[in-house]
Amino acid sequence: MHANLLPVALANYVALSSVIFFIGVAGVVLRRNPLIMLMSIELMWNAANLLFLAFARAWLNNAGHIFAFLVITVAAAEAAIGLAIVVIVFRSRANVDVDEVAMMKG
Amino acid sequence: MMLLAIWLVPLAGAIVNWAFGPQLKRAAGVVGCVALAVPFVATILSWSAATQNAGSAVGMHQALFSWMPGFDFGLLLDPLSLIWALIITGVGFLIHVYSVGYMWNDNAIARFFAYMNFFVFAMLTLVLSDNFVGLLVGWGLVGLASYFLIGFWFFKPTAVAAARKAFVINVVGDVAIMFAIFLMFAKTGSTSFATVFGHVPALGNWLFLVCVFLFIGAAAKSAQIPLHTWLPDAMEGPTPVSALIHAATMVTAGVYLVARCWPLWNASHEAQLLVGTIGGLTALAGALLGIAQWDIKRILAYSTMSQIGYMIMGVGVTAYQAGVAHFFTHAFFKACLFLGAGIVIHELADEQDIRRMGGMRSRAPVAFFAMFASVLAISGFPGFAGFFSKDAVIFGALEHGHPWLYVIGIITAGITAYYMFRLFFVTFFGTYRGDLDPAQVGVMNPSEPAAHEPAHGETHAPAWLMGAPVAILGVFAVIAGYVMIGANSAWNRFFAQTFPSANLAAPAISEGWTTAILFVVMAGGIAIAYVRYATPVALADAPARLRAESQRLPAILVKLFYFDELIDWLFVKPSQALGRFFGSIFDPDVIDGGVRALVGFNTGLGTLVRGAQTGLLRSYALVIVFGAALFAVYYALQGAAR
Amino acid sequence: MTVAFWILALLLIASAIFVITAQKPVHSVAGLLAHFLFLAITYFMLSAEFLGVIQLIVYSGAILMLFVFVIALLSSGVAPFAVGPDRLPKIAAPAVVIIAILLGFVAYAVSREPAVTPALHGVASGPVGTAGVFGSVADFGHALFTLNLLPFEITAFILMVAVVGVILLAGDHVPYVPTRRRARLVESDMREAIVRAGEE
Amino acid sequence: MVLLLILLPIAAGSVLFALPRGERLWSRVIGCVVAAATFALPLLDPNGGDFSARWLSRPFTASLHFSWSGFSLWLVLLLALCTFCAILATNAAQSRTMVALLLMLEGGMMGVFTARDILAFALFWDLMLIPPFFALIEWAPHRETAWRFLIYNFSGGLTLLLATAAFGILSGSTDVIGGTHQFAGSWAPWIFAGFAFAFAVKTPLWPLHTWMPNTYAELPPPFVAVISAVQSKAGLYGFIVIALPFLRSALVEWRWLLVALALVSLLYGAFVALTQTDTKRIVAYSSLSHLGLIVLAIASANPVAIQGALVYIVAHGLFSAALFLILGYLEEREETRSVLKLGGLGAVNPKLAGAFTIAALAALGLPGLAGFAGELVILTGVFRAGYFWPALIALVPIVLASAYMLRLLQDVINGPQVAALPRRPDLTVIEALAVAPLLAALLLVGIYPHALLAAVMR
Repeated sequence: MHANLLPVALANYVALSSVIFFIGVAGVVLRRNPLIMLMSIELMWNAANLLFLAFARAWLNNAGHIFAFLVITVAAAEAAIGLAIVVIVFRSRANVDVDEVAMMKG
Repeated sequence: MMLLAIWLVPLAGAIVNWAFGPQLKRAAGVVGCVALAVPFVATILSWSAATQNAGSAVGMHQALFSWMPGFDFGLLLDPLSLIWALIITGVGFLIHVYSVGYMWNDNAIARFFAYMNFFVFAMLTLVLSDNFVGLLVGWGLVGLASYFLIGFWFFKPTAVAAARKAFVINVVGDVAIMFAIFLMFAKTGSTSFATVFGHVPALGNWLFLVCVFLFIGAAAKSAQIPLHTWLPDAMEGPTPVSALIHAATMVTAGVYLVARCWPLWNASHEAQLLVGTIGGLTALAGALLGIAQWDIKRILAYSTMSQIGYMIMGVGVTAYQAGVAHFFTHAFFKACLFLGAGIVIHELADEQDIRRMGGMRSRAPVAFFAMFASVLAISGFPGFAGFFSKDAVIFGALEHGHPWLYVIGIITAGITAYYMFRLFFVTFFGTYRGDLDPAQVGVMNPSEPAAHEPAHGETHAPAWLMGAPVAILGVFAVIAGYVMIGANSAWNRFFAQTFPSANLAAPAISEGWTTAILFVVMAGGIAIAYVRYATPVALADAPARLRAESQRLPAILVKLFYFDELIDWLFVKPSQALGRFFGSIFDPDVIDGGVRALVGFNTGLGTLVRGAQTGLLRSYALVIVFGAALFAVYYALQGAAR
Repeated sequence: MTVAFWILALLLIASAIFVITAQKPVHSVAGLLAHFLFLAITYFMLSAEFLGVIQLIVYSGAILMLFVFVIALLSSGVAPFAVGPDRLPKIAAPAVVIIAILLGFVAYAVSREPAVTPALHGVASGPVGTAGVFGSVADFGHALFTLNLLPFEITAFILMVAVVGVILLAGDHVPYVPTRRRARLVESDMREAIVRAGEE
Repeated sequence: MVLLLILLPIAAGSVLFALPRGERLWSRVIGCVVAAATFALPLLDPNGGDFSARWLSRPFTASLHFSWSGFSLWLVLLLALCTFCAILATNAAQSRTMVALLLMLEGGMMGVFTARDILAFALFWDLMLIPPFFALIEWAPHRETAWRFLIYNFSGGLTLLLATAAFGILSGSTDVIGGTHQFAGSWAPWIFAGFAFAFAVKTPLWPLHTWMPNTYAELPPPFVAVISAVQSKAGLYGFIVIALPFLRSALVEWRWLLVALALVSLLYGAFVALTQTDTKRIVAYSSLSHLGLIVLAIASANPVAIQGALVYIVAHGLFSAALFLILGYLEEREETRSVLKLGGLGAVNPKLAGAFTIAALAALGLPGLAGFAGELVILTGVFRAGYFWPALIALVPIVLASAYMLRLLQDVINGPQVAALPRRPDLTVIEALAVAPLLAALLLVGIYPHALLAAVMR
């Protein structure tokens, strides 16, 4: 814990982060419920954060911390906007199946 | 100072009349007359200075300002411009006085005098300018004034059309002069008369071209064929306008231009031939067309065209003094004729067809006597003004080696005598025919009377307002030629420093014989007119004879040699067709059609790829992942290669 | 330490899978909450105690609450969602291939040792919370308010834009659907939903 | 100072949107004051007003560099004057929006005319296209007119940007306007083509003109007055300050094409104007013809012709602004734009007829008014540059101009009064004041054009 080197190999963190990230991707692609899609996006954000922090720790450079902090704020903003959109879509359609919200169809 | 006064006082008059017209009402006439009297007096006072040899050149010169780099503007009063300035302001003054009476009951009298004063200003700009650009400015502005005054009664569609026609044809002349200026500026680097005329050899091959383009300008302004068609139509304007602009001054600007550019003409034999021929042909054509007209003002218009043809012929064959002399006398007798005709027209409530006149001798005695003098003058009756100048022009043509022009001049003189006396007899002799049925005298479509509606509280102008100017002009129509008697006349001495004297061999026919031949031809013309219109038999039978003549006139004369149709077919119709083709076919179909084809291509492309836009959020996400995957694969391969 | 990491890794993966497979959004939220908790512990293990705390407060406390509120709002009284089978998009098969490739790439990356040894910028020793120690709050704060002040301020601005955007979006005015038609739609959909609920 | 010139109108325009929508008085008062201020500002300090700030260092240096001097000073003054008059003439129900857009338009164009850096020039070039687009969206009867305007002009803006970038990368700096170094090399023709396309679309030059008649016909008159009077000059200004000094060799190489297109524009516009029946379209096509003359002057690259071009640019700005404002009054009164229906206006509205007459006469090149001075000097220069036939052919449209302008003028104000037309009062004081400065300037420039040149040549 107090050593300068990582207790666990960096590669393991990379692998863990990747796996969580792809679970998030799968959630976005497979689920039709927008709320669960948003949560999957949160998973992806967090996977990225984990990687930032792991590298920061490995290199003992707190720039990664700063970045993770910024990511959290942006994620918060994104979640807020996303949820607002879900709310108004539900208001106008009483239905939140993303496959039926296809106004951007060309 | 004097020059500025001559130049600018009419402008001041125009501005005052324009700005305070509604308040001035008839006083606008006084302002207008004063604005002409002042420059007239100033011109006379400048006489001695203008004819003296000051330094290197004759005349008064005043540099004013640099208009553009290389284009300096100044005023010049030398004998040539002095003559013009005198006629413009002097005859102009008389016509202004006359106009006060003529326009007495017109509501727009202030506007009329504003335009008239503006015209005088423009004409003075033209003749006083010391360079070609200033001349061109004046040239354009007199065209504008003429446009306004022809279309003075702007509610008459015919007047409006005539004004437009006059302006457009005059612009043809303007641009021709413009092109001549390019040529001269390119070769001599200046537009001032002194510099250009000092460097005539520098023009080289372009000399003839310069002359041709200058002459196109002169022809448009002076109604020489084939650019003459606007002048008869211009008679739609009030009669004083016809007298001042379309007889005495503006239409003679072409004569002024050629006389002013004598160094160019002297150097180019081809230009002399061209201008002399056109002048002679115009004289003849105008006279022939004058035979077939019934409208009193149109007859006078064709006679103006014909007489200017003489002047142009004179200056064209380099008999400059003679050409200018004819301008000088013509200004008096033609102004007198128009103003006299104006009295007649006024008397008959705007009737202009001579078939519906007759017997005007008793109703308009001043007009009768003045016009009699003028008709004799224009016919060249010995002792009257026209005799001296016309004789000089015709003899000058022979003297300078143009026998054909000499013959044309003599023939035209005969025709002139005939149609002028026809006008005179039909109008003033016999009994009044205006109360007959128009068809009885051969008038098929009688004009609507009363161009201007009489205002309330209409009063009559004092008779002298219109009578006195006519009488004075009539006197000048008699005496104006006396300055030209003899080889060493006052006239020739006056121009001795201006025009070069040419040593010419005596021609085959002497001047005395020419006078005799002319007299015979003229007397013949008068005799025919007398037999046809003024013998007691003819007068008794006048309506029937006039009707018969109306029906028998040759078509080519009635149609005015088809010039209008020719211009229509050659220029107007093709231009309109081209405009219509460009505007409604080429623009929307060809150019925009090309653009639309491009648009169609892009929309097609869009339709092809729009299938990918399913609108399904999740497939978009998948595509993003796919893209990310491609990047990942790329970096993996990069890493593997390392 | 290693053992703890592996346990946490398993828990993280398991909770993430639960998040995306749960049928009801509320269950997903619960799974996500667990996921964030485990993640916070991981952060502590990486000497990022400030971010671990933030993770708990902001994510678990604020964002997940937002989700819960929305779920509660949308499902109050009526059948909340038109729940159907979670169809795969048409390109599911290529997607599987891609994901397989990516996972292969990850495995490949893990199997390689870093080519360069990183230069170290500080020490990880010393009591937590002391200035100059990597990962301490003081260290983080110093970095945030000196070197990275501008990005920090911009972040604040972004949050403000988000707030304004949310107010605009979720406020009374829904710009692209005429009010009356929207009311009619909602009304008819709700009636339908009630009827359907009654049938069940 | 110079920044104020650009930013003041834009800021004032933005602030005006805070006024209520139907506001009519204060928006015009503020607009006039701002426009008058932008007119006075350069006069107070004719040589000064230089602002420069480094913008880019890589891949080439560019600065936000603005100043007024010589040529741009006159365009700045013309722009301020036309904007002032246009705002004064604004009388629609939505004057607030119109005045605001006019001010923003002025600010954008001020940037174009004062930019000393080609990149800044290109930036403001695109900026100045936006207010007219919104005006078209708001007021044009056909939505596609707006899009046509935007697409044509922005495609010009795109080539301008590409050419600017290429120029900057190859010569190292775009902060060059006002200098005269020659840019040569194999890329020069392409860069010239990029600039020339943008300028030719804006001017417009045949065959890139088809956006123009519709735009001019459908924009509200105050807008057309500014667009046709000043914005169309941006292309010519670009030719003179960018293409001529830096790309002269390419210009000389391709001048035969420019001369040909200019002549076609000259004749084409004049012929079409002869047969159009919509008053605004007649003047629009006459613009095509008149501006072709200036392109001819530029293509000849003769110093005398360029002097004439400057005079004519100012002259055309003045008379086309006056004409469009007057046609606006006319449309407002008579509720039609067809010359076939109009007539006899001179008797009822003599002041309107008088103003119309002066403007139309200037447009047809009457000696003594500004248009003539420009035409004469341009053609003298073109002729001196050795273009015999083009100078001769260019005289034909002058004759045609007198024909179509008189047709327009006479069909509207002369002839018997038409019973079917409404009778409205003559020009109000404000309306007269809006055109009076333009007409006075036309007269001044016509009588003494040297003053204009003296300032530039200094």
